[in-house]
Amino acid sequence: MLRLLFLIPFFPFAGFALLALGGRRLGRRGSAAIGAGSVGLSALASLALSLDFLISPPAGYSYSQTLWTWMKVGGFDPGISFYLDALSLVMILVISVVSFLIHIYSSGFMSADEGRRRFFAYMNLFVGFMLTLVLADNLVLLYLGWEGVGLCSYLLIGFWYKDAANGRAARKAFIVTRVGDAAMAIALFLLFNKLGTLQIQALMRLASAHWQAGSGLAVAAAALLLTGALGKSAQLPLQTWLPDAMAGPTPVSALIHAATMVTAGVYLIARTNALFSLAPHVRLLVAVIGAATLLLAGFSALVQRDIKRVLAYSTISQIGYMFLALGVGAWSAAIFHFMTHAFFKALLFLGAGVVIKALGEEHDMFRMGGLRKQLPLAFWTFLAGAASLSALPLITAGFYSKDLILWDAWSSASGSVWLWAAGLAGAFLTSIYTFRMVFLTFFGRSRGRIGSLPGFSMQAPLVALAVLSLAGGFVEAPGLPVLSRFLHHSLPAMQQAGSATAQFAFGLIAAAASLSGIYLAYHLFLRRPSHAEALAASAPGRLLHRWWFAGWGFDWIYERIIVMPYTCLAHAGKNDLLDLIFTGMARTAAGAGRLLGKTQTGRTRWYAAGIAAGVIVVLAMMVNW
Amino acid sequence: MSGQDFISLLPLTVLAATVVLIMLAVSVYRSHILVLLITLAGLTAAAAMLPLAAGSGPRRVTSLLVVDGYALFYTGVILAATFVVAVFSFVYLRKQQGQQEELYLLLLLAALGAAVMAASSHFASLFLGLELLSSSLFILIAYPRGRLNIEAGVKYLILASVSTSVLLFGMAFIYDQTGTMQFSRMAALADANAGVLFTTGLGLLAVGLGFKLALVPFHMWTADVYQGAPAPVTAFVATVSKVGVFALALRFFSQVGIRPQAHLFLMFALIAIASMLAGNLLALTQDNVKRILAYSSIAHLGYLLVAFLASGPLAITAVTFYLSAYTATTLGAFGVVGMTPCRGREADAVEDYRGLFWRRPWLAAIFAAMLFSLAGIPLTAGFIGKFYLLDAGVGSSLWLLVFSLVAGSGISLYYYLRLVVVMYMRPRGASSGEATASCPWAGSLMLTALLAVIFWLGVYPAPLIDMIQKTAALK
Amino acid sequence: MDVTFYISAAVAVVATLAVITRYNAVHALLYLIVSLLAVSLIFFILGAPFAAALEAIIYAGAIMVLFIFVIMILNLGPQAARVERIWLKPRTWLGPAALALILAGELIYILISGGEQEPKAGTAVVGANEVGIALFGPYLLGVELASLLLLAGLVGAYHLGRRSGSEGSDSPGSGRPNGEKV
Amino acid sequence: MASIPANYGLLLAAALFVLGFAGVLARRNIIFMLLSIEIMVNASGLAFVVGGSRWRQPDGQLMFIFILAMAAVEVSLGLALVLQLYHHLKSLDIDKASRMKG
Amino acid sequence: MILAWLILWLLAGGLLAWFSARWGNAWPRWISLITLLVQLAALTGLWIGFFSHGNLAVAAPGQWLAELNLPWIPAWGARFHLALDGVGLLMILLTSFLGIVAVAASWQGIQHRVGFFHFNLLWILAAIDGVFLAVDLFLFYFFWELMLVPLYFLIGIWGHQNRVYAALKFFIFTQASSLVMLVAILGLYFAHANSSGVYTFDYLGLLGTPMSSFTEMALMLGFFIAFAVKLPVLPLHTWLPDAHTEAPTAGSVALAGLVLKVGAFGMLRFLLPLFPRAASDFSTLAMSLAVAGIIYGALLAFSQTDLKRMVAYTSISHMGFVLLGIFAWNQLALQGAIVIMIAHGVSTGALFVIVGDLQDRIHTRDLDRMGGLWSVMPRLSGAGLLFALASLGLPGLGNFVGEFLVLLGVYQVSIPLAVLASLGFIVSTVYALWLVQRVFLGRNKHHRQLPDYNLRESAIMAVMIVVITALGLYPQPVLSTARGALKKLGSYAPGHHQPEASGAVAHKDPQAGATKPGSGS
Repeated sequence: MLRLLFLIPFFPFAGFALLALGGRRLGRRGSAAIGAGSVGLSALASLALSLDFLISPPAGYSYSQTLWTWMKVGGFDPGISFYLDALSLVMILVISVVSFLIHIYSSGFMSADEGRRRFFAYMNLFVGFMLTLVLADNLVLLYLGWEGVGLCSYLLIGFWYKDAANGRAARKAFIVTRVGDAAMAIALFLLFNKLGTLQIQALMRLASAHWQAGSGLAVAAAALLLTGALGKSAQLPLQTWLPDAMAGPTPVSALIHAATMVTAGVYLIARTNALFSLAPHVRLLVAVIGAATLLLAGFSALVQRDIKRVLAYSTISQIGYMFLALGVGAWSAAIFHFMTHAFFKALLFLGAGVVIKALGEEHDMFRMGGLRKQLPLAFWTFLAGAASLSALPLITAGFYSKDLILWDAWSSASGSVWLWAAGLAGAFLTSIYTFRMVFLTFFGRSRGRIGSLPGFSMQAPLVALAVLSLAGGFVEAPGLPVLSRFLHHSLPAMQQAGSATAQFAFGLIAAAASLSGIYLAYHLFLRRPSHAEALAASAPGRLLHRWWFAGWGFDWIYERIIVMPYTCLAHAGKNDLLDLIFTGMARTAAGAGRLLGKTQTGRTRWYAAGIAAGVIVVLAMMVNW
Repeated sequence: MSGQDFISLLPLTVLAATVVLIMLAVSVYRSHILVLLITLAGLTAAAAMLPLAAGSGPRRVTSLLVVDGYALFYTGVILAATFVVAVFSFVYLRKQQGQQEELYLLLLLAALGAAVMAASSHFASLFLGLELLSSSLFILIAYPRGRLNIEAGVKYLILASVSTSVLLFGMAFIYDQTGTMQFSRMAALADANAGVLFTTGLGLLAVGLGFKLALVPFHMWTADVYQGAPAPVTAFVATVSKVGVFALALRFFSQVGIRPQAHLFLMFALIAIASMLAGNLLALTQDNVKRILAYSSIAHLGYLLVAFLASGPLAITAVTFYLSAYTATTLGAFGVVGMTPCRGREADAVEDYRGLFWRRPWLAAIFAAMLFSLAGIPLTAGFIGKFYLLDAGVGSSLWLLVFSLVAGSGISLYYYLRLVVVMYMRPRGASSGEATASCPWAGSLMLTALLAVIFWLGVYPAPLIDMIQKTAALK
Repeated sequence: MDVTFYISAAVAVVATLAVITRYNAVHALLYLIVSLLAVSLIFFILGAPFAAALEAIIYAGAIMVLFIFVIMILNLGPQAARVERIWLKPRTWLGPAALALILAGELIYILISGGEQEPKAGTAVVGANEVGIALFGPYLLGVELASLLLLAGLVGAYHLGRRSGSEGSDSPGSGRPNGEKV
Repeated sequence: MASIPANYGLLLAAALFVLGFAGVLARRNIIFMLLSIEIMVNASGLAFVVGGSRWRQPDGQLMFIFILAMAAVEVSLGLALVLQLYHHLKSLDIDKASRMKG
Repeated sequence: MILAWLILWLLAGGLLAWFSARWGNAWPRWISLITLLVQLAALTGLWIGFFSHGNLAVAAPGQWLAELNLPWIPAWGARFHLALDGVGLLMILLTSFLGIVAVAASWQGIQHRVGFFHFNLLWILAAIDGVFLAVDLFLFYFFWELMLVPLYFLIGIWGHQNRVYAALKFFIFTQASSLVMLVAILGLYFAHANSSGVYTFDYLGLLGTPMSSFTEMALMLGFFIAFAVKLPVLPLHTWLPDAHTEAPTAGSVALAGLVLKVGAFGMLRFLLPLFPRAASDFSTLAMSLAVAGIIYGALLAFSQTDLKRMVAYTSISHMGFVLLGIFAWNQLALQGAIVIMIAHGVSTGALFVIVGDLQDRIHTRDLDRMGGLWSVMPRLSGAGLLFALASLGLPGLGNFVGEFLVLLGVYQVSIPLAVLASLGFIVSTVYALWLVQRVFLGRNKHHRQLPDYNLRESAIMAVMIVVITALGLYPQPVLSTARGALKKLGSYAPGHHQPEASGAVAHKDPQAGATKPGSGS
């Protein structure tokens, strides 16, 4: 059964190929059927494979499969080969199931778009690359998937290509992530040259065997990999692309920019945890970046008007949590949060999609309101997602995963009170901005009629995801860590320093933060909106509002120190200044020719004078030299 | 003079006899084609005598001439070139009024002069050969007696006479110093007795020969004369006269030896560099095809000097090969110039060649091949020739000269290719469709033959190289 | 006899100087004949009587007559001398004189630095007899070539001297009507 | 017989040669140019005769004879060309014969 | 003898194509196509044959896959000596393949002097094949020069507006530089003769000629300049944008796909083995130039407004990687360079074909007059997108494999250069996405109705897509074919101690990694 592993990425790729080559013959239904069907098959295969894996685990809880040798040069021989273990199993399950749901949703959402065939082709391609990424047995293949998802992200952000702004957002996403990718490539060169392989498992073994903790090479390799992860996961300082990425169709945001691709960095760090363990400083850096990102993004989310941008900043913030977890060594907690986040963020985006579509492409929350009556299903599912995101205690999956991260941030050997405090503040912020969004969108005064209502294909995924967002957390309830135990086949357990009582106490604090945040949101945006306005109108409020709204000014700085110099340089050199050397030479030669031509006067006496001069020179040479 | 001597002299004698025959024929019955046939027959006969002469081995015939493989090889080249020029002249002159028969007579005399130079081993024969050549050329250049012809003729006459006096003065100095006019005896004395008069004499001699070879700074007449002379005569000036003079210079200076005489060497080196650069630069901005070819010939002679200065057996074969290739190529190029139709005048402006490829593809293709050969592009003789020159230059480590050659060749590409480009451009307007009269078959045949030679030498030069090495090696 | 040499030499130089500076062609020609005769005398002094004779007869006699013919044909009278005066302004001499002086300096330097050479010239007479024997001995081929050279001159002069059809115009075969760049 | 250092003979030849050269450079009238050329040629002949005299050989004089032949040819051709040129230019100004240049 | 036939077949095909034009314009096209198809088939057969006989492993000097050695100019010791090794085989295969593409791409675009056009095209290919096969330096030079003339005609006659300037510039650059190489060849010839008394141009004979280090460096530079112009290396590249831009599609394909490769091939075949010490002394500078070229080409590509010129500048960037790989001189980098050469041939060739097709349709190459073409020509745009992606080094497509291998190899030699070259990943993304944006995306302002790809054009693109994808996912046949030849090349390296992949060092010596701090970032 495990031998069918390759089918999991194969189906989406095949779907892509069919869609790309199929041409117009496929029709509206055909495209959707192929698009969703191929991912469905893939999800089915994942489920079947998971069952098989759980029922009869392969030796060493891992299975690898080599399709063919990719390139073999001397000792460098990465294969097109897949590796399945607990970690990748969880990943493919989440990815394929969530993707499938989103594809179903898309078949409704995109049914009227003339480019739907292209849309499904890109989506399938994306899923294929994403599955390749998580299944890759070596870093080169992982890199293939890594770049592939980046590409698809680009294609899908710019899906509505007729608007130049979308193209700009798409390019920004690809280029910024490529900065990280370049660093990651360098990491690969380093690892191969020092350890002689890029096969991940062997690499981790060799690294642990050959390198001491804190050795320069380990630090360099880990730092470079981290840079790659930062780019793809939109963490500080490479986070700027994600808010713009919302230019793509909403299902794309749900799938790529919330549930799957952006967490690839988390996966990468978890996958190469041995390396990060060898570089404690880098690991600390991971935690710090995570903490900083979650705060910064939280503040930015607080002031956005566009519903999708709120979600985008929220995503950055939530991935910050995952990084925080990774940084403190809570590998499984990070994966757990990845999973719950995939559920509730996908749900939120899809819900937002319904809202936006219903209001005729309206993104501004301040022009929404009172939708809970008009879109009841969307409201309730959205509320479930929002609750999960705000980590509403006990009944949401988000609570369990976030609580675990906060606890680990405190209790881990490498954790600290600061990291915990940052996480807690983030949680508080999260519930404020989440419910600000809910209140602005679904409560208050209704502003006009809505357009289309979602069909069944859009509603079913919402419900399914809502269920997962709420119930998905029970795989890892405190005291019953099913997921962690399973993941510990792949990921090392964290060294805990703390008692169960303390954990309960910390849980209470987190719950309090979440609830107080919700209340504050209720107070400011529903009960007394004038307070919020007054706050925003005050001088520091205005300043902060603008600063946060612009994402802390990163774009502004990058624009000035990188983009503008580059374009200026390019335009200054447009005509290839080096060519001046050669045109100069040509001009000189022509000029010399013309000058010499002046000596050709046509006058015989002058020519004779030339001979005389020649004779004089010759004689002079003969005599004196 | 023994019987053997007569056999050795047969090629020259036959040539001279043809002159007399033509004179007689003309006095009896004037016919253009008859004279042409006699000329061609005479040249062929003279060429046929070459193996015979070669059979009697290298021979000194009186003190004036030495008939060896070297001389005979060059004589062969001269005869062949004259043959081609004679046919071109016929094609060129056939439509014109007046008496054209003297031209062939003078051509033969000039060829004889060149051949004498190639065989000369004495100042007297050098001088007489040179004068025979130049005097015939004065007339040939001015032959059609148009204004520009006459202008060119006068210029050439005055300047050539001046240079001849310089040459004579140099020879006199050498004679004064050494007491002999024979190259071989002079060479023997040169080392022991290289007084200042002797070296000065060599310098003046070099000036005189340099003028004939159109080397900088004695080059200024070249373009005007090339432009003013009728195309077949230009071809003759560019090939036969250069071949003869260069053959002589090579023989003389390799007997006397240049390399030991540092200042002589330096002088030639400077002349070579100046010629390569000035020739090519001058041609760059030209718009007259004949002038372009004239300036390029200055550069080519400069290239030749590189091998000339390299000296040694390799250099001699290199020079000989290059001269042969250059002769064939230049003849072809001027042949095309002479045959390109252009409203009752010679097609010597670059513009006249616009779109030639679409009007007269064969003619244009031949011209392009000739230009490529001049530029030294593979498949053509010029490539092998240039390679040979570089071979000699590098072999003697004359780096500065070699790099001047390279630089010069680089510059030269521009004007050669410009001509090619013009031929392949679309004709400007429909009016250029004039004179699509077919090329006379004799001319076409000759051009095709030259093309074949160019390609043959460019692809499989081994036989010619072999022959040069066997026969034309100077002892 | 030495003195004769110096006097003749002086005469030759002065007469030649006059040749190149005169405005009237006939005057110049006469000065040239004087110069040639002086040189002829020097030949004689140097022991080359045959050459001296040829110089006087052929050069001064025959060749110069050709010039006179042409001058007569072209009818270069006082009118021409006036034109000549305009053409040959003192300023015109600057360049040529400079070049000539440098050249002369170099030649003099070379000849003087060559030192006194042995043997001296003019110590023996090489008469017509010896010259004749050499001429038709080792130099036989030279004579033949010289005859061909004269033939070339003959044919050429005949061809060029003919006054025929090609009146004035630019006959075919000589470039554009005006040689300027196109 | 006189015994003159060969150098002196050559000096005279050189002087005549240079004068001839100066004439060629300075005169615009073609007739004068031809005259000047004759001076140069004659000077060369003188140099040969000096050489022959110095080495007591006939060769110098022989060369002189050849030079004489050449001078005859040159003058006849030169004058023929002068006539033709005059025919075209109606002038003897050599500077006018400069249509071809560049 | 088969080697001579490879060349003669094309020469004959070219002549036939020329003369057949009098029967109609279709004749030359079909004749050229069939000529090339037959050649490609024969070569593929040959290739498979080598694989099945395991011949490709030959690695000793003097061992070739096939050889032909005839006397030519005995006076100089020049012989008509052709020989085939794995790299040469790959290059000839590429030549045939791109030849077919060029013919197919010009099927409708060329309506003027069709016969002469195909004659030139086939002769270019023949000369290029000759370069890939010649192992006599004189013969090599002969073919090297021979390729210029037909290419010159191709650009000069069928090119675009500024074709004359471009053709002249191209010709003068390459010819002048190759004259320098000629001097170097002769220098080597005499250096060899001085030490051994044997006058020969034979490659094997000249290997290992003892020389002073100055001589070696000077001669090496002579070769380098010629190859650098063709490749092109940074300051000598300025002919390329003009030539590529002005050439007709087939010319651009031949230039980018083949002529540039000739320079790289020359370095591999001649420069490194003949002057190993000088080359390794020079390598840092050469690699720095390469990195500069990578960045510079990408930077300028970004700023161009002429689409074709833009693609041309990307070539400079790509060929920088090749130069980098060559001078890194280890198996990884060399293999990478080979793969880039092929992948660049296909991907840039395809881009030029696309640009040509675009120009045929909208009669401009100005980016400002394009945009939004996806809406009217999805097939063309899709292909354009794919090859733009190949150009930016997307994994899964051929270029990535090459660039990755090169950088992997370069990292062993110089970490800073590898890091700088990795910037190429970023800058190439910038221009490639810009290209896609300007041409295919955005609002379609100018062109409402345009025909999309027809069957012929689609077929060309399909084949090229298959090749570039195959190269990206399964480059192994290429790597295996080149391996023997490159191993041999590796053995010429001074102080040759090439480990299979030097990562292995760390296996044996755990300290090796730890003691040297990796300064990657």
